[in-house]
Amino acid sequence: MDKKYSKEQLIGFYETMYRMRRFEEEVFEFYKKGMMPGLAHLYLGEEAIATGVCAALTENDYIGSTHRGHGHLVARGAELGKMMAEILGKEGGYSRGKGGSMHIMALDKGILGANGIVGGEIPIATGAAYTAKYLGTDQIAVSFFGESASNEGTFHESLNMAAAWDLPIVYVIENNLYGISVDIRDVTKTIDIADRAKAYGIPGIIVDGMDVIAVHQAAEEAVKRARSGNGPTLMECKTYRWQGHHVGDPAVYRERRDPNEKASWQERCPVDCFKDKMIEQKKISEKEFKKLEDEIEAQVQTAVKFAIDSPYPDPSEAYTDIFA
Amino acid sequence: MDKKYSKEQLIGFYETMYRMRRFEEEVFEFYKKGMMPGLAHLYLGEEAIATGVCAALTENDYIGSTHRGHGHLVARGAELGKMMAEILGKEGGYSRGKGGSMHIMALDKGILGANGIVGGEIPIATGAAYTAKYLGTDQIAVSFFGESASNEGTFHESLNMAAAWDLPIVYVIENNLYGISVDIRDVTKTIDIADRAKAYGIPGIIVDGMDVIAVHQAAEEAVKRARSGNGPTLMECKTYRWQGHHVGDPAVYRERRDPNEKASWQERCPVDCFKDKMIEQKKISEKEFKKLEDEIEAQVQTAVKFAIDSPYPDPSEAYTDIFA
Amino acid sequence: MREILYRDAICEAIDEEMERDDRVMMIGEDIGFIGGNFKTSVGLLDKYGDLRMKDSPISEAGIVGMGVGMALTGLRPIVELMFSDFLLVAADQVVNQAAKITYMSGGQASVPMVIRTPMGAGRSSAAQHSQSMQAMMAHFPGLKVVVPSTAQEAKGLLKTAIRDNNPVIFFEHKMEYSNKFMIDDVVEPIPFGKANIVREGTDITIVATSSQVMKSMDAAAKLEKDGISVEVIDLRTIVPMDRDAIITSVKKTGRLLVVDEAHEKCGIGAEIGADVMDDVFYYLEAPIGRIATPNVPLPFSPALEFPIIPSVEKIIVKVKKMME
Amino acid sequence: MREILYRDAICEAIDEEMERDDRVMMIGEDIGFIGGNFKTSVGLLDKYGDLRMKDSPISEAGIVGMGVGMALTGLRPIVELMFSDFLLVAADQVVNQAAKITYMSGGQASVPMVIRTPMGAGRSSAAQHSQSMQAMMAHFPGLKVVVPSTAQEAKGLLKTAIRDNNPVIFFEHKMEYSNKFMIDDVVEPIPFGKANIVREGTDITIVATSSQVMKSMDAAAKLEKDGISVEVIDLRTIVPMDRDAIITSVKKTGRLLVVDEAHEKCGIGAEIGADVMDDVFYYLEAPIGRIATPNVPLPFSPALEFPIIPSVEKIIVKVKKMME
Ligand SMILES: Cc1ncc(C[n+]2csc(CCOP(=O)(O)OP(=O)(O)O)c2C)c(N)n1
Ligand SMILES: Cc1ncc(C[n+]2csc(CCOP(=O)(O)OP(=O)(O)O)c2C)c(N)n1
Ligand SMILES: [Mg+2]
Ligand SMILES: [Mg+2]
Repeated sequence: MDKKYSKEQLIGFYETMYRMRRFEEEVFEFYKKGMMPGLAHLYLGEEAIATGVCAALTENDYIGSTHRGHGHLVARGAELGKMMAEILGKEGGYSRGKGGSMHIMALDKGILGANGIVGGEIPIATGAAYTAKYLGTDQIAVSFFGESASNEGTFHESLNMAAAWDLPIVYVIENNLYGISVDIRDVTKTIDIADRAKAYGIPGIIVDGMDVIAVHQAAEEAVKRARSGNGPTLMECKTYRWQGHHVGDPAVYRERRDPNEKASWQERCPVDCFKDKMIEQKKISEKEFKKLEDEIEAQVQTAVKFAIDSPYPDPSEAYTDIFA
Repeated sequence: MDKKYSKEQLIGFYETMYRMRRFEEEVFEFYKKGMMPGLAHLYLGEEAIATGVCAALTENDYIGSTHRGHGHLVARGAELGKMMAEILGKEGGYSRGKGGSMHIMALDKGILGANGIVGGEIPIATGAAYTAKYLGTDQIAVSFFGESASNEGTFHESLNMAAAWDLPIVYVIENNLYGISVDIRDVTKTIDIADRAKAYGIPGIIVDGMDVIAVHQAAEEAVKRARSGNGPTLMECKTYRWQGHHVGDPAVYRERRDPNEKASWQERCPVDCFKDKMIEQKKISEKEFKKLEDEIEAQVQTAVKFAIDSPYPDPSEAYTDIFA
Repeated sequence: MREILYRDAICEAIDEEMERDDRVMMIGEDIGFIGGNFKTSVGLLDKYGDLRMKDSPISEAGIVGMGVGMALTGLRPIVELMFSDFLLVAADQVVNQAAKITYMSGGQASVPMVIRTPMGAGRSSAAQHSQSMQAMMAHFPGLKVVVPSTAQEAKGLLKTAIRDNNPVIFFEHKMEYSNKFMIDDVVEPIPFGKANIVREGTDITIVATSSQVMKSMDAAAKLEKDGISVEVIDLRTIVPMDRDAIITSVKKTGRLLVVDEAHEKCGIGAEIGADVMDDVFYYLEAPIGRIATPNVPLPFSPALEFPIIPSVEKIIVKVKKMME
Repeated sequence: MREILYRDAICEAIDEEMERDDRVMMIGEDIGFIGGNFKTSVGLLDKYGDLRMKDSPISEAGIVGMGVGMALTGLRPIVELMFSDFLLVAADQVVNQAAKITYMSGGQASVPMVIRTPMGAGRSSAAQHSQSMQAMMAHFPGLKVVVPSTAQEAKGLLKTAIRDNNPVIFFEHKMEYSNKFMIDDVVEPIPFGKANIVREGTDITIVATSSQVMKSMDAAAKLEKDGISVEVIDLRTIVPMDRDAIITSVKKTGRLLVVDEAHEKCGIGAEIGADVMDDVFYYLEAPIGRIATPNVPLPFSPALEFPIIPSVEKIIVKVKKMME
């Protein structure tokens, strides 16, 4: 399967996943230490998805993101320091502290914004795809969202239009089984959300969201379809989040159906399993991994320091940027 | 096919369809004479649908209706005089002139309201189905709406919940091809809206909406499914409206694809074809039809007179009924 | 009297009303298994079962619309919207449907539904999770709008809301949920439209809503030391509004300050000022004042958020200025 | 100068701006083939083609959201909502997304989108098709709110709206569409935030919006015969608001009446009164007055509708009362 991947690419996958992982572990630390205002929704466990999908994109493509958006940003190469500072509400943040974790925008990376409204970003990303078609560029858009967001009306309206007009977009569902506490199986009859593609006459595919290679391959195909004018794809990635819905959620609801649910998913950790496999297959050595990890650690620590050192914005900042 | 129908039932079908037809022709006259405030959306051409579906219901069932709601009301036995008076904005109307054509409610007939917001009534009817399940009655709900309403987010959200919870409801799509002027084929990729049922894991069926018997048979099955606790059905009836979107619409947009479109549908008139067939099959005689038509004519004329004679509401009425 | 958390007072009100009346039920996101995002319905799923405590998919328009349908057909639903900002996702169902059906039906129908939802800023929840929507809700006729202050008030007013035959928007301040209050052992329903004079005074009248009542009381206590005698009115309900209480008080004090957390523009302060203007104009010794959230979206960073929202300090400064 | 229908003035503004700037496009229901439900874009589909004049499905949240996405990525979309009541269907995208993105992004992004939509009562369109939403739109920071009076104003202000880099809600009064006005041969963009003193007077200031400007001018002409000299200010834009013009005028006349068609409660009259209060208080010879739509849903029957909406007669009566 993965033989066509160069070592560089494989290293790239790991680098991105590990960077997300470490970045968010530090976010969690900030929360635990009471240094983070508000909350954050961690992407831990889902790293393979943003990594695999974004590796299939060019830098001009657009991304619609969600409340669980740190991973998407990291995958697009957003600056860790500016992300971290934003999460802490500091002047050095992407939005100078106005947005916070749920609203980090990095327009220079094609990120149209994380979004606090579930389903809110789906039509926005669809609009970006319309722009690409309108201007005749070969850009595409990717809209990431959770399985539960697919129960919002905006999901339906967006996919219908994208399908009708063959817009260059890929809808990526990160199906981690839960909304906050609500099990998707209790509020939706179709087990595979990818089935919903049939309602719009577009391809719907199911992907192992714990396997970055599987995600990347599926994404490449969907991206190609979009870029060549053949319209949208609904790509469902099966995954799991390590933590609760947000940093403060003990996630008691997950043992309802299966007490081993979390453990069995964690055995399939996208970061560790990839690493083990690469070592086993002698594609990347332990030493190489170590070096990479150390580099990333340094990046993350630099970001943490940047964020801590960054001052809070001046109160007068509250009154700027209301209008462009 | 129709051998199981008693003469009484067959006469009933015609009676209802013809009543709708004549009622609305009079509404149109009111408009042309400048006697009707605002507008009305005529059901002419679509009579077989409400007739066939409502014949499969009991009087305790609930109906969610739309801007094109007169047919649904007539099919449920709403009083023609009170309907007509409402359409003219008179004191004798169902809502004493406060609602008008687009908002006729007849709660005593299970009509939860016509609705001016496309898609607005779908979750409301779904809520009525929830009530039936909650109270353990054997009532069901029917939600009527157009093919274009199926592009509203509320359609999606409602069908998802009804499916997940096996609610006793039948969703009846009156697919007359157009929103106002927009051809559904230009804004939706799936030709059959019934395909959308697949997204919710419920049955989706396609019915000839010009044939009251076909509609009734399909509805009976869907109603049975709902009533026996097996959940919703999406039932798409293919139909056509004789007039423009509303009484003032010349409907120029219909000749775009096929100049004979309207004529070819009119050949399949649900009222006339049914009558011809019954006569041909010697199920109902011309004389019997004549008698029925005369009776209905009298009812309609009584309603017209009632509406004309009814006074306008007193201006103070504007300030009542804001709260229950 | 006993001590209680605000959130538990809410839960008690729901529980007692569900016990009293079988038709009372609740639907919302994460209200069941985990007992609500803000823990306002803990234990109720176990007690009342899944049909009466319905964990919903993320479909705000859908669940509010279902609530309308349930209310029209005999149930008394409580719909929880996890944040009041999401009223905007469901705005059509709230404003075009729930609020207008009684009127449009000429009084045939009533919609006994409560939408409970947390309001307010102060948690670094940023622009999409911190809004106070009471002014928008009050602007549209047909909705009752409740803004309780203490736990006692919240419990008593929620009981009234549940027993009311109209759509009621019930705002719980999210900064109060974890606060302790003293509460009567038995709390009776508190009538709507009857303001509560929580402190008598002679120099200035403060009309406050929700948490601002407590802030105004703090301010009043401090202002007393400066020799300023403040009368504080807890408005309780914005619709219906107790004009008489306000007018009587202002005639006595000659000054009126309104403190409410919604945005200032077209807000509650503007409305109350305009509403009582004709009656108090010739008694006024200073222009009517208002403290509200200024016309900027809510920022994330606490360094920006706290300075802009109403505070004890701001009330004191404003009162002193009005006394000059 | 030449004569023009209001609707054609709108169409000209769109046409001229689309000609000037390739990035300007339009999306909405029935805007293309039939040139708009109110015929405000006739001929533009033929001229600009399907991608630039996009007939959409009935998906208000979807098309506004797409507009946001287009605006973020380089286009300048004009989204038409067929009736301003449908702003409620799309309220999340309008208020939580479009209005807040510039702020949440700390100024990285701008949303140059115009939502054009017909407002107002007078056509027997009943409760869901007659609302005036300018107060709600003005309540939420981040939206510019435009309420043009004549055809000339509509054309000039619409051009400005299209060139503005922010989300602009542009309200066209549906009762004006078929009215004839005189218009300059070439209409330049009219700056936002600059009110227009359309009649000078000394006894009382009327601040009016939209159609109410014409009604106020009629009233002023009649009041002149009774010796009352009325100054009429066409507010043009509610956000931004020209406070200075109002304050200067009221200081001169000593009386202020605001005439706007939105519901009274938390409406435009309340806001303007509160906004200028501190500046004009000691100049006022009478309480500030307001004429608005009372707090009842819009009724269907003309016998109920006309008596409740603002009228020349009501303005005259109110002015006389304020002069007592
Ligand atoms: C419109 C709206 N409804 C509800 C919420 C509260 N909320 C935030 S995230 C979330 C769960 C989202 O689930 P899913 O889409 O599966 O994404 P996940 O969190 O699992 O990644 C909910 C209910 C919200 N932010 N916006
Ligand atoms: C939310 C909303 N959007 C748009 C409209 C305007 N409108 C009224 S009916 C209609 C077309 C509806 O088409 P369909 O659902 O197919 O029903 P049909 O009229 O064909 O019976 C439109 C666009 C509306 N009333 N409500
Ligand atoms: Mg999820
Ligand atoms: Mg149709």
